[in-house]
Amino acid sequence: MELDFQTSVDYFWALLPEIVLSLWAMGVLLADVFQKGSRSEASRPAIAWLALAGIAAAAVANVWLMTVTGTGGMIAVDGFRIFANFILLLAAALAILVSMGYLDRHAMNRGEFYVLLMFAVVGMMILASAQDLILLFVGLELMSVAIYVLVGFNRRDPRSGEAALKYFLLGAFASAFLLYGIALVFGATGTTDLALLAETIGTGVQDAPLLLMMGVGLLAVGFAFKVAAMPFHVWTPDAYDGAPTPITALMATGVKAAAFAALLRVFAVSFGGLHETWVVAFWWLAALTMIGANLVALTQGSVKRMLAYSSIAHAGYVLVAVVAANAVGAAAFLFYLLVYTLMTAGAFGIVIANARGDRERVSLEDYAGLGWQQPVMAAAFAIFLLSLAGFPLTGGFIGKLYILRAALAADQVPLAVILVMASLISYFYYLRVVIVMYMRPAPAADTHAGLTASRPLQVAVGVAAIGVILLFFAPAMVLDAAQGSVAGLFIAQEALFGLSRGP
Amino acid sequence: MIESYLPILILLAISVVNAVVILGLTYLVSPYRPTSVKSAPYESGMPGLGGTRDRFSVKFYVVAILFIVFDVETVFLVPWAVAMRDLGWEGFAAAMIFIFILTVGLIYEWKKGALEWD
Amino acid sequence: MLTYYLGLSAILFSIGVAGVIVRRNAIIMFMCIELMLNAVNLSFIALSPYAGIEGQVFVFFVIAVAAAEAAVGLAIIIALFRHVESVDVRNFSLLRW
Amino acid sequence: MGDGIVNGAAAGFSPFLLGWIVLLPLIGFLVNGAVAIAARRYKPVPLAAASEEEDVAHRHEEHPATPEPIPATPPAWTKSLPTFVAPGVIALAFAIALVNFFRMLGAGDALPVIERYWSWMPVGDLQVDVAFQLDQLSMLMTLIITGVGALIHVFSVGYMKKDEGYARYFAYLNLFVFFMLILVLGSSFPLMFVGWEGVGLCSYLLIGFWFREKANADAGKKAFIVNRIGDFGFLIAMFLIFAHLGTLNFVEVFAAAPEQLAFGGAVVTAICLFLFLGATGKSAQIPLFVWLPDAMAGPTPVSALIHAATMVTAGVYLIVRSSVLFAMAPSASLVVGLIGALTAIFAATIALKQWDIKKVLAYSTVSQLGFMFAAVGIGAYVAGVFHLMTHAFFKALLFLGAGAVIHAMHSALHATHSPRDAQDMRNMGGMRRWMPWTFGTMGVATLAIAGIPPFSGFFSKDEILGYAWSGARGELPISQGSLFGVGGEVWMLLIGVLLAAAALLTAFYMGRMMLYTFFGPNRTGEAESPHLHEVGASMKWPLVVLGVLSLIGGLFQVEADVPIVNWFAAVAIGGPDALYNFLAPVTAPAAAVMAQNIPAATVATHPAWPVLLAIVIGAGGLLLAWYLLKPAALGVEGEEPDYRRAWERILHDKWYVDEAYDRGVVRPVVALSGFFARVLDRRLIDGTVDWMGRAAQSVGMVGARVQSGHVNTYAFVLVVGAVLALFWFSGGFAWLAAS
Repeated sequence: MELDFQTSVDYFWALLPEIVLSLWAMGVLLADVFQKGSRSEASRPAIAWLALAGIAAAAVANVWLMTVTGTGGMIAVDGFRIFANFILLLAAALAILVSMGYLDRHAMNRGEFYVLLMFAVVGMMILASAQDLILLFVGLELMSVAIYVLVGFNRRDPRSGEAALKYFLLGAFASAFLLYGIALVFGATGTTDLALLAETIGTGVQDAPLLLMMGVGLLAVGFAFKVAAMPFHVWTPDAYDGAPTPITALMATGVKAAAFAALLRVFAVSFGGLHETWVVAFWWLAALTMIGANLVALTQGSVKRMLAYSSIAHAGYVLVAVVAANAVGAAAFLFYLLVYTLMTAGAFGIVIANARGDRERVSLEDYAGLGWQQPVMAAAFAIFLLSLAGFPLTGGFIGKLYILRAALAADQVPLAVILVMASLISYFYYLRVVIVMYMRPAPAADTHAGLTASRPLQVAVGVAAIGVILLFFAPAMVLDAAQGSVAGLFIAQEALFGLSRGP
Repeated sequence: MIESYLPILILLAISVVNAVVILGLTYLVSPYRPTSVKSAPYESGMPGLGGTRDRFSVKFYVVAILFIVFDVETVFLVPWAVAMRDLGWEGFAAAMIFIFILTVGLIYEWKKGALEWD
Repeated sequence: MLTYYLGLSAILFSIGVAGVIVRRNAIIMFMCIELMLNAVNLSFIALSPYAGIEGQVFVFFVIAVAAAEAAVGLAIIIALFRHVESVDVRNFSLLRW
Repeated sequence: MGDGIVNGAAAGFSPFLLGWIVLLPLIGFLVNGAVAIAARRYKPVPLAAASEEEDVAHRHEEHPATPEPIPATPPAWTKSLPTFVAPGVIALAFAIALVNFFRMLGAGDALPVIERYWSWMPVGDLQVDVAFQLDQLSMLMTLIITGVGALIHVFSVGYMKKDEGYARYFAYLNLFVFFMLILVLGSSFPLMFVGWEGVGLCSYLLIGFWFREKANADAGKKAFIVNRIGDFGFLIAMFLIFAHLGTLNFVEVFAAAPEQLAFGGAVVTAICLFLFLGATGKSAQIPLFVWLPDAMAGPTPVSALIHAATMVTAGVYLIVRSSVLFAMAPSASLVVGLIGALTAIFAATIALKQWDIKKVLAYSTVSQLGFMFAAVGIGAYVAGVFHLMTHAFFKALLFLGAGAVIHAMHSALHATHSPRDAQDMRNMGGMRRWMPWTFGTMGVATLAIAGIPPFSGFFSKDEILGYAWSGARGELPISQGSLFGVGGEVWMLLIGVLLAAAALLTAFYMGRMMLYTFFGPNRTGEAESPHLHEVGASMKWPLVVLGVLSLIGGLFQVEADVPIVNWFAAVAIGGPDALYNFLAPVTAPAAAVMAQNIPAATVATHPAWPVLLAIVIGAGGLLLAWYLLKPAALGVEGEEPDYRRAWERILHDKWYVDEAYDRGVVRPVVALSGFFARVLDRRLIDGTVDWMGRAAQSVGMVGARVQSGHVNTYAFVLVVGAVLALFWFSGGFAWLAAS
């Protein structure tokens, strides 16, 4: 199907996955509220499965979207969007699966949880595919507002509320910066359409008006906040730490992936002409993030918080792919986001599983001896941690290799070196957990007995673990898809400026 | 262009002058003899109960929040109403979708009991 | 003329930023953020004669988004108030380091 | 899996079920892994308390001799299934490999056959497939891995019989073989790297098989980090190769390298040095050898398979595989040879003073690996592979024999709950009375490693020494190279001298080990010694088979033109120079490169005296041990020898000699090795690692302090960042720089 966005009906088709998911979420919301009379716990998993079915329906619509092409609308219809959507839907599905047992244990199993989660995913999908800055802003806020609530969803836990407040205040704060940036860019160029922006800006780096540069700078700040790049990461550890763990998983995977997708689209495509300016800023952000986050992660005693810093560090790695700003980089970017989603969601899944009642056991000591008493769980965790560290035999290694490859193709040698050094640092704290699990005895013979991960969580962790391993041994299919999806992204740029320096 | 705003400016000026004059006159001519009853907070003629720093019921907040959300819909609906004939059926459909979504929200909060005071 | 509007907008925005940094009351901080958003709205309005009428439409979006944020933000603050009996952000530091 | 695309212009050779050689161990892993998970249900939570009963006997291995009574025993199939599956799949893989071997023999000089399965890493112009390359070298390695591997699997059946993690152990062992086969069969550097990492992972899993203690945990950590340094070298080498040649497939790289890289140039030298850095990590050479002795904490068959026969030789394989590159970089080759020779002598001196029987063998392995590296470094690739093969036979045998001894010791000590160490040779002695088979086979292995003709080690070690002497006379192409401005002949002379000395020490410490273990009076204890016993059939027969191989293994490569050695030409298996001829297609390109670039390379001559010297050294070392060391006077562990009782005799004989040995040999060696241990190991490696960790942590602390928990602070940080960003974007920095 060919869409030219001359009529509003085209938007209906172009937005089909989002529409399906929104309608589904509304339906789930009403279904939940109308079955209130029979407030039995038994009916609750049904809502979760319903939400999962909604995600599946959106995925089907997304598959259908592969047959559609379209240009000129406020929403992109291209391979990049479809690939990003799959990553986001995967993140959502994993988050729902790991939520099921968690919500019961923490007595917060309410249908709104899943509804908000679905709305957040709609926001993410819009964010990742917006072809217009204002739509991008709306998508961002739709996602953020839903996530603010989800972070504070555990009302009995003051930490959850505190995390929500911090995330909300700082998130809104950063949104204002982003919005200001949009306003200035709009003022300087007279458009918010990303394709038009690229044309308007052209290659005029020298004579770019101050208004435009300030706008681009503010946009960079706003995005850096959302992807949690240092020093705009300050909200991340607290928000991730206090949030209910499934939501932490969703924030670390979906939210971050969506923000990154938008960032790449806006900067690499629209502001391609200003490449020389912004690439330096992102260079520093990437370097600072990789080094800083890994160093701070070394000092963390809580595994959950350590994973929060780890996710910041990974934002740095992905930023390297953004800095590379070529087709290889974009493909590496998508591939890495996929691997990252799997391994991070899996790791948080294990953090959820290692809990007794509503007490999460997140300190390093709580993992002592896990390797002997819960070998399957510990083995999965080890796989995720090693993959996060970039150990060969895991997808994380291939992902890092591709990013390195992209960085070298773009002559970013120092950044590549920093990436390697930072990964070496990261081995220390990832390995520490593995070592504690396998080489420190548990305080008692039954310390970890009876940690029963719910069946859906087992499925999620299993899928993630197998995915992480498979992405090492057979990454070709995914990588081909990623390379195919970004093929169109840079065509305009290459035609305009011959920007892509990669092969 | 800017001249067309002149009547508004005049209206603005008159209302400001009006307010200043009335307040100024009462200040100048009225006697000022406070008693404890007179300086008590005005509660619609009822005798005051308790201090002024009382905690409000959280229900006020709920209502206020709901108000904000539904109030804002007019921001979109008024421009649409003004330009309805130009926008045609497409605009009508868009507005209906918007109202439909709001209605879902309304049904939700209704069933949740957020609209009942008790 | 545009310079003055944009200047005012920038000043309002900066006041909002300063407020978020120095104020301790969560609600006032949030009001400062709203001030920032409205400063941006002013920019949009001021720029729209030059950059296009969409600027005024964007303001509607921003107002709607700000309302949604306000609703959620106040709800979060109320929820937290139940635990801490305070809206002073200095009291919220369970999570750190 | 075997139906991949065969593309290789093989002259009449087509591989037979090549994929299954690799797939079978994987199937074994999956089956045994499933059994291991199923078996877990039947047993109680593993005892974390194991570390509590920290008697000395359990220090090295949490030995399974008599398990604690457990409430629920797993059903019999959880043991019987792995018993057949695990050795079965490896034996089957060996059989397939044998079929391929004979087909290859029949096909003459077959070119490498590449069987492609699927596209693995397509990034732009970097195209890497999952594909296996079968040529003479990978064939030989596959035979060694599956053959020796099968024997060790069979041995493990007896050794691990009573262990509660029986199925898990075999799952890991199968997985190890799987990755080892990928390492040698992979047709490209990245695929080899997969195997490289995989065997490392399995080695941790197997070392960690009984890990419950802090000390062992530290050792594991050290091994991990040291190996990361090695991997780093490997990765850099790969990047360099790709950057300069545009491909990573072996066939293409080695075809393109002589044309596109300058002979002896900086690029090829750097590639080789980084590859060698990778090899030092995996093959425990200076300076990355420190992890191997610590790795002896694992079960003994694991040491035999991984830390003696297969994994640690991966570095040698890597260099032989890349022989074209090394032939192009004579300086790098000399570095390899020199490091190898230094490692050989250095590890041999440390082995002299070890009391732990496994530690002796561990250092011996490091030393023998040094021999192999010295060989490939001086361009004697076939000699290196030859020694790799014979070493796989006799060292696997030695480890398995040691395992048998430890097994017997352990059950004896356990019977009386003696707290003494089952691996300390001071607690052994006279074991040949109880364990004649073990003694006999280990004796064969000792004669082999000492280099006594006609045992296998004689042929391989003599060939290496012979090459070193030839090189010293300038007869090898690498002799034309130079390092630090010093000519190759001088370095080769040094290498030859070091290797000869190392050979002498090798014979000596092996003799010492045999003497203290099998000769003299028994020191196990009155109550304990009746419990000593010979091992069962499943453990005995692998020893015997390996013993036969250690005896005849040298006959696969009898040099026809070397005096004394060629006396054995009549009984040589496959005719004289069989291995050389077999591997010729693999080493020919390297030889061609050297012949093309170093015109003065003359044909090596073979005088008789180095061979005689080698025999004298080997025999002399053993005899020296026999005469100098008197196991009868040896005290048990932790006890000073009782000198007073037989004062005169000891004064004359043992005391004096011991003292001389101590003063003249041990003290300097201990001082030296202590120096190495302290400075290199503790101070440099541990110290650097610790220091880096602490420094990084304190920097991290500062970073973490920013995370004060206050929203205002966070907002402030955000604003500072935003101001900086705006300053940059508005050209503020450029303006500052300009003004």
